[in-house]
Amino acid sequence: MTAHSLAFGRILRFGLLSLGALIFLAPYIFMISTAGKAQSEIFSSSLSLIPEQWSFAENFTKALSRVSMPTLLMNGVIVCALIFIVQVVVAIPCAYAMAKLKFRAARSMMVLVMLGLLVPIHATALPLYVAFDRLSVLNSYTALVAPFSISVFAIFLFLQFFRAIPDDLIHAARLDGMSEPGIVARVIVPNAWPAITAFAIFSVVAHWNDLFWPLVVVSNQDFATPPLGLLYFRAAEAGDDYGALMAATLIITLPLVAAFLIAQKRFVEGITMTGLKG
Amino acid sequence: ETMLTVHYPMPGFFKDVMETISKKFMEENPDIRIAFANPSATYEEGIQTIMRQAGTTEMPDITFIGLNRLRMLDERDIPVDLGPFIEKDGNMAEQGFSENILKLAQVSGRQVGLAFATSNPIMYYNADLVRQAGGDPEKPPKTWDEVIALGGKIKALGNGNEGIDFRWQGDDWMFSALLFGAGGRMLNEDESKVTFNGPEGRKAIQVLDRMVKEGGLPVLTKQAGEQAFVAGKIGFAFQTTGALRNTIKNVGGKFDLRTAPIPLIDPVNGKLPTGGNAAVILTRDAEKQEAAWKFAKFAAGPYGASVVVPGTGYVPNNELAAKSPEYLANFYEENPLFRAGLEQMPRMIPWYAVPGTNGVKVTQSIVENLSRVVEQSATPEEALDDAAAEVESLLPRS
Amino acid sequence: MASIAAEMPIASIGRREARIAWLLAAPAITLLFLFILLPTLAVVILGFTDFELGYGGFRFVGFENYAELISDRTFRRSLSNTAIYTAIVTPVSIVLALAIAMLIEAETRARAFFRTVYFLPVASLLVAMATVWQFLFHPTIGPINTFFAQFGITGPNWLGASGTVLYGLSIIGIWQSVGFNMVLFLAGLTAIPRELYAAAEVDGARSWFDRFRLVTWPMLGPTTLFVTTISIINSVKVFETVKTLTEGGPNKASEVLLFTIYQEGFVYLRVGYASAMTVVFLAILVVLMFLQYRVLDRKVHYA
Amino acid sequence: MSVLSLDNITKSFAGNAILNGVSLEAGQGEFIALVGPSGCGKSTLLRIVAGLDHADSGEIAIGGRNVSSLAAADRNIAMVFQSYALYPHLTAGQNIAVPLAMRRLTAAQRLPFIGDFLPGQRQIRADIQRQVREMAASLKIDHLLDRKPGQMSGGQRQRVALARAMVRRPSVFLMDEPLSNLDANLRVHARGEIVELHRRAGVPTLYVTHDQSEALSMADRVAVMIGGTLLQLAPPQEIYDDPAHIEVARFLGQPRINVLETRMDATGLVRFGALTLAVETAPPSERRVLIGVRPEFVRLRPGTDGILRARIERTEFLGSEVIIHARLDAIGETIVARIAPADAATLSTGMPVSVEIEPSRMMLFATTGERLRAKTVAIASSRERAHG
Amino acid sequence: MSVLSLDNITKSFAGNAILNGVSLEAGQGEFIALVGPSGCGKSTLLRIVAGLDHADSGEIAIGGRNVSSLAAADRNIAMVFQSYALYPHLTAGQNIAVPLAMRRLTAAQRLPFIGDFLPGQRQIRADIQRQVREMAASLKIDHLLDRKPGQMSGGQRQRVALARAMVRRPSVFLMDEPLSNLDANLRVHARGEIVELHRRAGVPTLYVTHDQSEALSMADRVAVMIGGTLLQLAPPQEIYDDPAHIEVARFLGQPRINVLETRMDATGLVRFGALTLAVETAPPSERRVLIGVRPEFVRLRPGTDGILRARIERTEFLGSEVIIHARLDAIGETIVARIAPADAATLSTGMPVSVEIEPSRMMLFATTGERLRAKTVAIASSRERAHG
Ligand SMILES: Nc1ncnc2c1ncn2[C@@H]1O[C@H](COP(=O)(O)OP(=O)(O)OP(=O)(O)O)[C@@H](O)[C@H]1O
Ligand SMILES: Nc1ncnc2c1ncn2[C@@H]1O[C@H](COP(=O)(O)OP(=O)(O)OP(=O)(O)O)[C@@H](O)[C@H]1O
Ligand SMILES: [Mg+2]
Ligand SMILES: [Mg+2]
Repeated sequence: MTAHSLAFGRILRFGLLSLGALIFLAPYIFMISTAGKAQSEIFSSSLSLIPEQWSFAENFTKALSRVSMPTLLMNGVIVCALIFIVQVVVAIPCAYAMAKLKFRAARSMMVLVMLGLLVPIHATALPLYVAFDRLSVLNSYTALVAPFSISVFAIFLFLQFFRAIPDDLIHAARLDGMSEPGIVARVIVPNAWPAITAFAIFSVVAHWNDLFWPLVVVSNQDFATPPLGLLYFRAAEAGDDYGALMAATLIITLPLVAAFLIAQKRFVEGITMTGLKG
Repeated sequence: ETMLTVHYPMPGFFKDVMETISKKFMEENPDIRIAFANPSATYEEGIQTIMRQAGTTEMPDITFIGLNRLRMLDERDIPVDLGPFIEKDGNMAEQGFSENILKLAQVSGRQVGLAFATSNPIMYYNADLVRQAGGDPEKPPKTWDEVIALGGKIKALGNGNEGIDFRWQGDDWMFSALLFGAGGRMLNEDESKVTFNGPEGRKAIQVLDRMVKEGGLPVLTKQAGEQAFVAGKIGFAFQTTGALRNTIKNVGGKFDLRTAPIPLIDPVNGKLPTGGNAAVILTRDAEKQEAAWKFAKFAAGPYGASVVVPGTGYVPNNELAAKSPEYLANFYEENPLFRAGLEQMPRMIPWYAVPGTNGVKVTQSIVENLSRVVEQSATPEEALDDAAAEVESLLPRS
Repeated sequence: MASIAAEMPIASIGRREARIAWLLAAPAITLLFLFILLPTLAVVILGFTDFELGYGGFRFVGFENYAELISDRTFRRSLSNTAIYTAIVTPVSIVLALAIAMLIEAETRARAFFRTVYFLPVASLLVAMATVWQFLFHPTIGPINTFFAQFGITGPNWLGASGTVLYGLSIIGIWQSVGFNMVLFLAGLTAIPRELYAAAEVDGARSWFDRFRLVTWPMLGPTTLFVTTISIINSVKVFETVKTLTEGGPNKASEVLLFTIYQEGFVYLRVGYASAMTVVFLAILVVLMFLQYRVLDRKVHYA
Repeated sequence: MSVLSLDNITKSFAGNAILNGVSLEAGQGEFIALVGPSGCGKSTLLRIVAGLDHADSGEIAIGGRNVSSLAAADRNIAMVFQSYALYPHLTAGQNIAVPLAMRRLTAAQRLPFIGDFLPGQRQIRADIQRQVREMAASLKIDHLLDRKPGQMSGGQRQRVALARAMVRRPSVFLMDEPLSNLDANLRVHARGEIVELHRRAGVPTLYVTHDQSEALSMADRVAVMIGGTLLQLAPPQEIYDDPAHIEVARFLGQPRINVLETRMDATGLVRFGALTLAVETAPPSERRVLIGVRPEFVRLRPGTDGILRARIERTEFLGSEVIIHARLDAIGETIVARIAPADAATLSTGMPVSVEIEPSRMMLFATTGERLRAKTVAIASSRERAHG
Repeated sequence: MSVLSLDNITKSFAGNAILNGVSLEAGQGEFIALVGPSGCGKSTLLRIVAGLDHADSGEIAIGGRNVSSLAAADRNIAMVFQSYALYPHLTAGQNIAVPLAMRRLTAAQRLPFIGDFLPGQRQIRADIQRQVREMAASLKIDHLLDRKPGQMSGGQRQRVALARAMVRRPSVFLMDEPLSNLDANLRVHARGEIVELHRRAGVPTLYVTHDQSEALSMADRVAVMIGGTLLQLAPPQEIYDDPAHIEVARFLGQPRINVLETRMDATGLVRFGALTLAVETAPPSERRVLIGVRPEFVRLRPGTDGILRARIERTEFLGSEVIIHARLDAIGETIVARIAPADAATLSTGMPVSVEIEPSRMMLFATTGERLRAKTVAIASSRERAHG
């Protein structure tokens, strides 16, 4: 490996990555470009990324005025936060019990978890809808959050992570006088942050973007989540207002991208499930 | 004070319209308050929502349903029969609701709704391309033969230009336009047998076939077709007048956009299917029903029409609105593009929906067979016969 | 749960541990039953009825729905479409993700940037991005075909023609899932002991490819198994793009399982029949996963 | 009265017996080292005493009170783990404070924010802080109290773990190979510290180690466990000089004890080379026996004039001593001698040597392993051969 | 001609010098042990020799050929890693075969399915199999060839790693603490095996260890590296008995060498207690010097009549010997003695003793650490005090 071939390899690698990045970014480039174009400019025979007349202001104004963005974003934050918190609060003790305590149901739990991973919400939407209607909880945060309160993926992820936590640490905690719930709260959770961060990204991404379930259970606009807001820019029969649609999409995508940028290092670490580095 | 929950589809389209109308309505009726439920993206999703919510507390009081889906709703006994209200009113014609207009939202003689926004298929064309191809934009083609010939020439211009975009996807509306235009019917009188594979149907599907073969009709998805047309790459586009406002916006100054009535295979007896939606009352509460009836009439009435028409491109579903200068007369003077739809109003008949539970499947079956023609994977006759056979099997067994 | 716990005498430490384990797992188990098992059971039961949305009652029809499924052309079409889609998206997205992960891992600069860029599609609202894609894929004015046109190639009618629509959708599917897989692979890569690479070099693994074959690929076995599982599940669950872009068309060329189920259940409103389809769908997934684990698990876990 | 007593503890995992009736008593302030090969059940025994695992049968009493059914948290036992098991998210100070906070503060007082406003807790917290600082000072880690475990060296972590265990007065102290992660120099240093702390605390201590020099140098008594059975429990010198079982002799002593097989006749006389040993309790019949002799009691002399002759196979220089492996001509087995470098200077590989063993240092064992007490009765002057 | 030669190798990571010009020559079949405290750069040096890392400056030659610019795969070096670095997905047999397959089969022949049909490969594969089996037999792991590393014990894995390294004739053999994961008995056993294998292969070997008894007992020469500098490279006995630097003396020997500070006058005379030592090369001026004496040369006698008096602080019984820590009355420092148990019987904690040191065994070092050669000139009979 001479210095020359090394440099060549690096350039090739960097080039490949950049090319791939460009391809992956292409849709976003068009999205941003479209968000800046006047409606009459969007579809034309000549391809141009830079708008002839800058209409960002106009499209973003439309995006913000046509729907109540603050309400949508707020609902998105509330729903995602609730789902995430409940999922974590439910999954961590369960994963802890499965990973570190001896009990006979652990094996069958594992089977249930794997099965749960397979059932899409689309499949069970109808029975859930009927049940929620009977309980008169449609159109509420409860309806939006409840079906996702149990995340088998979370259990799976935490289980892997907890297995790497040394048994001795838990034994030490018991000898120090902690109860099992105390161990979960004081030892497991503080050390599971990488895994929790990793899961947070998966969970928030999925539910921030979920269109299917909110569409089913929410008819009251007060509970609409961001994807529902995008509906206001769609007019199937007559062609969409693409400029405003892209502007709105940008607005609701940006928070997630920012969140990922901030958390991405911990995220990858978390999935690595290397356990404790203390 | 009565509170009405209103549900409507396609918010990208109707949101402003609905808000304007309801604002005005509440001004005039201070004892009624309108609240909007979360709208649905399409007619289909709208119906699903209503079906799911039917009988639950979530059910809105009033909704707007695609005209071809009224039958399905009626068979499930979801809409409130408006007959008694009309009888009580007595003077519907004076309010601009002619018998013809009321009929659009009747199912087997029952008044299940009040047509709110109606449309018919028209011809959009790119005058620049027509001129380049040697046609005269001032004299748009009147027959399918002319359209196909000119389309072929436009395609021959090259440079990615296509001759025709015909919106055959999604549902059977545009097929109906060809079929009705030839004087055909979907089923026989007593709705027991398929008739769209008769001579009229054959002519209709042959026209489609020729559009592909000679007229430069490419295989495009619905959106792709619209986009290509507004980009100036397609000579003729056949679709609902309802898309007019958006098309104008999308085209901007890129080319000279014109509209004209759609050619009819039988120019004398030809009819056209009516698209659009009707206000349907769902609430079982008598007091709310009264309020809802008031709102439905207001929305479908002249004021409503004067909001809907300029904002969308739909044709006025109220005779007062079209004629009275107070409402739309001046508008049509100033906006000639909107006139094509208006001119065709006399030919509008209800968009046909087959009886039984398989209504949606029937439409899907027809669309699929049309796609075989467009993709040229089947001869028009094969496709038509297959469609007929399939639809036949989907009809309710009597 | 409480009753089970109460039956246990507090006598032994082992029992106490089991009891606490039950208590800790109880919320999860309860919710699992409520929101996954019970609804699934309801779906199984509905599969034996002729329930239609909008009509009040229903009756049990035994295996009639299943009998109808066998002769349902649409269903068979959507089965094969789903299989093709999965067969394209799963391997390609895994291979691409692995390649990208390895490139990023080897690259020292701008790692955060690349990670974010490739993950972006995962974090985006697919319904909205689909509209962008459908413009990119536009046969005449779309950027992709315009690009091809520069070289005198007439690009395919991506989403419009029944011959190419599945490939078009697959490209979107790959674009969307690569980031997810990549992140998992990145995690897997960091867990490989550096010393194994050193050993491989000393053993004479000269080329990059030798080291990959000797160390990287086998060591990523467990990760790959997990990624494959998730990828297959997600590919089989493809829905949003089909719904927004093609509606199963043209001529059923893009009918996929979940879309067909949705269509039957929510558009044709035949809930009973759709439920039967769902049961078959779930059964297929379960069998697939079972087979996969039987075949691969042994090869992959070496400890 | 013994402060910790284990009575006939048995345990099996999945049908494999891991502990076969272990009994043991530790007095106030006694330091017992538990040694044995890997997998012999040392950790399992400790875990049972701590209440982290439960015995299949047997009883554990602390201070005369049966604790078998008490949970770990209630036994007031302190344990130091091989991996230290410090809480990685807490500072050293917080780590040390945990056992005190758990016992002294109520659940409510321990709550993150609310707890700070409950009455009485401030006083207790200050008290805990003081104790933590005292403990830290006595272990010389007071300057580390604000560091997290990740920022400390192995030796520092070990002392924090010790401090956490010792900060409260436990009734029993358990340590599971607490020094095995340290390097040689630190380990020697830490031994002294542990012994010192133990002396001050005066709490009975069970100390598991696989390092025999640790066991011998630190403990009051050493317990040797092999295969789940406690073979001997005795003071270090006794266990080294006078092992009750061949496995004990084999386990302790580096290099290992030389074991040579020979034959005992029906009268209880054992001949080995020129030597005759008489077994004290006469056995029923002729049988095979084992002779054990530690390498430091084997002497090698150049030349072939000795009673036992051998040839040097390998020499290992260890700085302060030399280990020599020699093959006995008579029986073809290898005997190991430990010799001072000065004495080894005259010996080299391949050289024939005479082997001398101090008769009083020879130990006799039955083939089953039990020690056979014997006394030397005669040393023949003839050059006899050792029995095969 | 030396077979491996390192010339002035330097290396720094992020500005920290890790290796400061290390030079070393190993002859054909020579076994060199590289010892030093953790972090001193041993592994780094090995990795540089292997070509896994590259030096900042300096040259490496193997068999007279400069290999500095060769990739690891092309240097024909075999290495055993501390963690064994076995491929977990391959069986022992496959692991051992890897280096042979990599060198003997072409890239095409190694392809999974296609490779099986290419000409010539069958013959080579059979040949490789034979070699693997032979190697395995000589290390007694032939019954393990079908097991994966996860199903083997530490000792078995270590032998597989050795086999993988030795199966081909490398030009140099590198081992990075290959025994550190084994328990004491296995380790002693494995030492013998490695030495034996090395002898048979006759390849120059660099062996990194932190275990001094390993280094002293196995190596032809021992290289002591401290802080990136090679302080001494000499045969074991020389390095132990005659260290060139105080750090070398400190690093080797267990317990550690006693180091006492004293003063040297301008004439080069050092007085310690009743002893006067003369430094051979006269120094420029009066200064402080260090006296080193190994514990085995310190003798303790009950009573206070000796020249140096001390009080016993702690005794550690280690079975075959006793370590005694005594505090010197004069300077308050602790001196450690290593004594046979028989001699220790008369000594107990707290007892005042006389300390005797053999003058010829005292070593003199400058405060910078270099050895100062000295000879004894006088032993005063008066009871003088040691200098502070
Ligand atoms: N939970 C368990 N299930 C099954 N077997 C176990 C379990 N825990 C320990 N064992 C077995 O019990 C035996 C004793 O284990 P233990 O940990 O007590 O050994 P140890 O003496 O501490 O060994 P080491 O010195 O290696 O720590 C081992 O053979 C081990 O395999
Ligand atoms: N890649 C690296 N980047 C920065 N510093 C490094 C790197 N590798 C090693 N070092 C540093 O170089 C020094 C020497 O490391 P090396 O691994 O050679 O030590 P060693 O002598 O093998 O120690 P040990 O006995 O603990 O294995 C250490 O201080 C280490 O922190
Ligand atoms: Mg243990
Ligand atoms: Mg190292």
